[in-house]
Amino acid sequence: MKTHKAKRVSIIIEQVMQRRLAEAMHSADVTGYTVFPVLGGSGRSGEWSREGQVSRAGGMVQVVCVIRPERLDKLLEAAFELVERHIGIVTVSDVEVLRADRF
Amino acid sequence: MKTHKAKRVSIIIEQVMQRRLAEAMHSADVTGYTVFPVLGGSGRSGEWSREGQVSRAGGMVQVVCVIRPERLDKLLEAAFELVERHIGIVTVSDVEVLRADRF
Amino acid sequence: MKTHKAKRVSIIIEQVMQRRLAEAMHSADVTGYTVFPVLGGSGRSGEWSREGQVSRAGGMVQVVCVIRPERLDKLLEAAFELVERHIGIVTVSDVEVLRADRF
Amino acid sequence: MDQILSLAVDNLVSPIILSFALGLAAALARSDLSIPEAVAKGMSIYLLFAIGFKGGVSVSAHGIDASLALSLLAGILLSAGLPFIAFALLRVMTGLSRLDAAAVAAHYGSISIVTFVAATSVLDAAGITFEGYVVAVAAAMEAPAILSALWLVSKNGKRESDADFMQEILLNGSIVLLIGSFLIGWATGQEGFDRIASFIDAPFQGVLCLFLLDMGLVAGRGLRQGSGFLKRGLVAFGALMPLTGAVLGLGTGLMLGLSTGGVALFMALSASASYIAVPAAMRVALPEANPSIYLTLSLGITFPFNLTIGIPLYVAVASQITGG
Amino acid sequence: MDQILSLAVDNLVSPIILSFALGLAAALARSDLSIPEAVAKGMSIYLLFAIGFKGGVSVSAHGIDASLALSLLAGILLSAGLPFIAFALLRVMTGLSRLDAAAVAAHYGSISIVTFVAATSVLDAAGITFEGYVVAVAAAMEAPAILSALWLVSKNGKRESDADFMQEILLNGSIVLLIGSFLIGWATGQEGFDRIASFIDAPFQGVLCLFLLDMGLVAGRGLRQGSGFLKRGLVAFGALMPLTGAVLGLGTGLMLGLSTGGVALFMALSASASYIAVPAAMRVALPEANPSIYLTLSLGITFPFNLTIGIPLYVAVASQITGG
Amino acid sequence: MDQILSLAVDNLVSPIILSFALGLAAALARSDLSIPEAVAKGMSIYLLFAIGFKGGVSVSAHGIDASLALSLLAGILLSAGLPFIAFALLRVMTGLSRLDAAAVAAHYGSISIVTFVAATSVLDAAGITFEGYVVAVAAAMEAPAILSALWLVSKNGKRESDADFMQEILLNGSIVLLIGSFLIGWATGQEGFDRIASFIDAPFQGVLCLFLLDMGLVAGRGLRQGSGFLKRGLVAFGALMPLTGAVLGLGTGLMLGLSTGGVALFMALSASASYIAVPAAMRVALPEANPSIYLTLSLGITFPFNLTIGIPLYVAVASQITGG
Ligand SMILES: Nc1ncnc2c1ncn2[C@@H]1O[C@H](COP(=O)(O)O)[C@@H](O)[C@H]1O
Ligand SMILES: Nc1ncnc2c1ncn2[C@@H]1O[C@H](COP(=O)(O)O)[C@@H](O)[C@H]1O
Ligand SMILES: Nc1ncnc2c1ncn2[C@@H]1O[C@H](COP(=O)(O)O)[C@@H](O)[C@H]1O
Ligand code: NA
Ligand code: NA
Ligand code: NA
Repeated sequence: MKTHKAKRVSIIIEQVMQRRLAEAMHSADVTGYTVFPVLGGSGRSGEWSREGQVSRAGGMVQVVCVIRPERLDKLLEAAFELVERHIGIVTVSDVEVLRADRF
Repeated sequence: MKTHKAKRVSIIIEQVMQRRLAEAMHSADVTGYTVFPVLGGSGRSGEWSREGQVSRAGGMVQVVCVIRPERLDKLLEAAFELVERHIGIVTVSDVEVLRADRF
Repeated sequence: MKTHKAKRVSIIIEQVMQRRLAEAMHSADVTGYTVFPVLGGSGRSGEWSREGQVSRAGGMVQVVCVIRPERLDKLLEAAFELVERHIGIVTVSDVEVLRADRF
Repeated sequence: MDQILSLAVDNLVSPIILSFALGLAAALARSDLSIPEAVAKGMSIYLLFAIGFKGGVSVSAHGIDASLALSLLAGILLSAGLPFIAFALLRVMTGLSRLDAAAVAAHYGSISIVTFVAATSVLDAAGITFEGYVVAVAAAMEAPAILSALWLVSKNGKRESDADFMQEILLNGSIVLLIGSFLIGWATGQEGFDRIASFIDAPFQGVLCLFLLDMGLVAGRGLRQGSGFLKRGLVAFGALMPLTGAVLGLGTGLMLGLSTGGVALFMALSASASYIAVPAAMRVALPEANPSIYLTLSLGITFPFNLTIGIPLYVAVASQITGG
Repeated sequence: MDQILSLAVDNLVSPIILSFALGLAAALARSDLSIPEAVAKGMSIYLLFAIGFKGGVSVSAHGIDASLALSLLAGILLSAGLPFIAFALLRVMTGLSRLDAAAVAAHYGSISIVTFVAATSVLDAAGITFEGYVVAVAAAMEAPAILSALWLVSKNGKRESDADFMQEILLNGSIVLLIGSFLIGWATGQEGFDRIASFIDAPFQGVLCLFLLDMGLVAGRGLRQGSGFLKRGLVAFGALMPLTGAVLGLGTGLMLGLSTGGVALFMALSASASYIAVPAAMRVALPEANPSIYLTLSLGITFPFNLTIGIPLYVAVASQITGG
Repeated sequence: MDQILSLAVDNLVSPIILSFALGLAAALARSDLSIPEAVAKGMSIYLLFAIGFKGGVSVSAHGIDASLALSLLAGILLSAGLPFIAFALLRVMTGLSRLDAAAVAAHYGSISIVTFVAATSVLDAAGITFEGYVVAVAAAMEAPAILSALWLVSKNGKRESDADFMQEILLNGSIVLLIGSFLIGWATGQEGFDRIASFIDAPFQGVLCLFLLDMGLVAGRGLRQGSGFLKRGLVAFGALMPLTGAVLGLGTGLMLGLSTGGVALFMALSASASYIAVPAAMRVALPEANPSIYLTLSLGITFPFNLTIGIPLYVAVASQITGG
């Protein structure tokens, strides 16, 4: 089947920042994304898990955004501003999508 | 370590359609997949979130399927039929897998 | 924006093995990873789903680890030992990350 | 009239309604208050189990008369028939497409079990009894409306109507739980009830409060996001259609010779609109219909309307007419 | 005999059993009825806490005699010993491999706490008392069977048996909660009980109903998926093994000089098969064993068998023999 | 002194405290016992709703006097002022940076609603009444401390302090639920209470037990992971600061002319440290502050301190001084 090149951006960020990230993405004209739950993890700031965490306020989520390659930079800049001061991991990968008109 | 090329197909689809997608995949001889929960998202049909959604019946899931490259097309065709009329995002990416005999 | 090459390793493994996998990763000096919940799936051992499963003890999780390319092999070896005897799917893909110093 | 007013006021300052109002206000003010999905689903399972069980126990106590079968039949006919009226009204009052109108119509033929539960709780508080088997009628009214709506748009090419889909809507979790617990209550009777009364009876009102708090939160969020769809015609429909349904429910209840409480519940069932089973079925069978329209209308307009104004009105009218 | 029959019939039309049957039927009919995982886990925590607490309160009221220590020891020996019998039976009656047979055997040495809870609820309904500390015996019986099963296949190369694994099975959540709430009940006694009785006592039966509804759903789904594994020999084992266990439990209970209720509970514990702690341990330690076999057998055959036929039988036999 | 001791001992062997201890011990021993997040959140919603509702009912019964407004004002001032004292103590007693010290200080100005609930339950058990509106004071004390802490570090460049953030901390779920249910209780009064008493009153103590079990588990895990941060100075602060807060709460309560129970609750509120609302706000506004420090301190040291030693002490002192 015919597929089209796109970029998949994954941003793992604290749940308390999710609304702000959504707003930043909207300002960058990115209106398509999906939010996934995160159970736990480990990083420079140690280990945590959703059930075991001291404050349940402290969980993270993963926001995944599939986007046309030419719009990537604008999204990364919007995300970077938030991720800079806050905990967060941003990865970008190449994907193919079925219907290009959607992105 | 020795790895083998494969394709990773991700299908984000409404939860009510999950059983039908599984059936379509079985008819396409795809029997290996994993289903991930989705918390929320945004798209052309607006924003939604699992806790905030008007009907909890309306959530989405992500079905991820790792498959040999030569079987990709058959899977995409099976998925496309469902995704065509229904909300859904299909992405394909290249991955390496450890044990090729499994796929 | 400037990005850096990295590898994304995804390991789908039984929940009961998660602690052991974390320990194996720590021994391989991999301290950054994120754990995602899994709702269900299908494979050679049949279909299962979190709500429908006979024993709730039997669920799976996905551990995702973003890592510098040169450290990939050490991680795969550590993971393989566990995945070998146990149910599990390991995939590796190329990603770009924003801040290389984090990985 | 006085009675209606006093019932309405009593109803409005009850913990149940105020909890709904609290949720609504919190969501409209964008508070982050939320009830976990699993807990909300757990409460709805509790409410379905308890209401079904109590209906069954009541049937085991009073026995069944011929009207059980007739009531079930009448419920099925109401559920199947109301979508046609709703569809006609929508085509006249609003600019909805045939597809969207059919999808909305399905919701109004089907029922909202929380509206039903709230109505029984108003009846209980007023000391008005009702036929226990009305809970089985509620279950019977869930699905037929879906088929009517699909028939309304069946010219539109191929539609989902295979055996699989039928099984899905008929063996829907809430139907199974309602009928199942009704049968369990019937089989175990008063003795069974006594064993679990302190679980299914004593905390019932309180659980209903928290459940309605969640309904308020969800309705408020829906209104915030979907208010763009609420043209004047639609809002008017959202209040007119329950009243229309209630009149038909009244006629049916009277024809069946039900008690005051039974008539009031028939009114409430006919007046109520589904927001769980039917939306899910619509996403499968009519995915092109816009969910924001039917959800916002059902949950944001008709549910609050029934909860605050409708139910006390139906109870008052039923009392007046049956002289109960 | 009459007593057995009447107990069995009473048992079968209780809300508890019928709730289980409802869940089973719903799952077999492919209804989408389901109870959220978090709610099911919450209910199991409630049941463990309540049953442990009540056991402790009962010990604080009646004091302990020498038989507490003896009972604990006997329970551990039963749990460790039953897997050998189960393993031998499986090798004779079925074509299971050593590995699968050992994994199944572990389940039958260990216990099902819901079976235990259901048995106490039958005893309560029949007005038969029991030693409060049997709940501690239940906790003590959870883990030893796992070690026996691992020993049975220990020739099979290297096995998980490190300190980590031991700690994992001994500090398993349900053991800790059962023992912990038992100690809390013991420490706070009747006064503590009075403070929380309307939480842990009054709604207990009702929560048990909903929990068994979920068990029925899960067992039904397991049967649907795993019925391919249920060869005739395995099904026969699933009914024969609990009876064998019950006979050993009976002998042990009598030797310990327990009350009628205590003996019946020893029978139920020995007869029951684990479906939470042991499966998890098997996935870690014997991952090559097929989970569909042990789960389907334990949850799909033995649990319903004990719930419907086993428990009333054990209570009747214990009453008969102890003359209680 | 005797009274203090006996209260303290009574308090320590209550099911509530022992449940917390069980959770703490289980987590420290690395048991896998855990309560699902959704269930824990459901219980906290239940507790907030019940405590708010009961406060409102009490106000509807006793009416309000001038001191309601004064108490609210005093609460706000306490919450805003305590962070300055905490900040000064931290800078003297510990080596924390300004940023970390400010973040910790915010927690100690704000309140822990579970500490408040535990204190009311000790008062109830001792038969000591209190002003119902103190629950509204608790809600009012949640947020001001956050602003003080932000002010303390406001020189540090640009800080989140936009309208959005203000709305977020003021319409925080627990504040909205507490105030909302307080108003519902007030509006529906004794009649409303009677309708849902068997839900919000009867099982309250039991739910509190399970909730504290979860708090123990979470505190234990926090201590295990965060104990590295607990230098001697910090631990001392974790016990000294609640006592300091309690003294100020005592003075305020006396000045307001509150009853014995009211004074004790003002002490408990001032002594308690937030572990839900403030940490979330700190992650947004002061992300560079180390969460392990404030969470471990608040949940691992101060919460257990208040639960075991603090509350009985505050109640005893309040009784002594007010002659209650
Ligand atoms: N290398 C990594 N791969 C995947 N996830 C990571 C990685 N590093 C950090 N994370 C995630 O980001 C969270 C915060 O990381 P950190 O700021 O390093 O403590 C962790 O708890 C993980 O969930
Ligand atoms: N560009 C995108 N990237 C990731 N997820 C998307 C994207 N567009 C849509 N989605 C997901 O698909 C759902 C439906 O999209 P839509 O049909 O555009 O409303 C959204 O709620 C998102 O969860
Ligand atoms: N090809 C695949 N793609 C994605 N997930 C898979 C695949 N095969 C297996 N899985 C996942 O791994 C689990 C165990 O697989 P198996 O050992 O083949 O039964 C399944 O239940 C799925 O969740
Ligand atoms: Na209707
Ligand atoms: Na056993
Ligand atoms: Na404070």
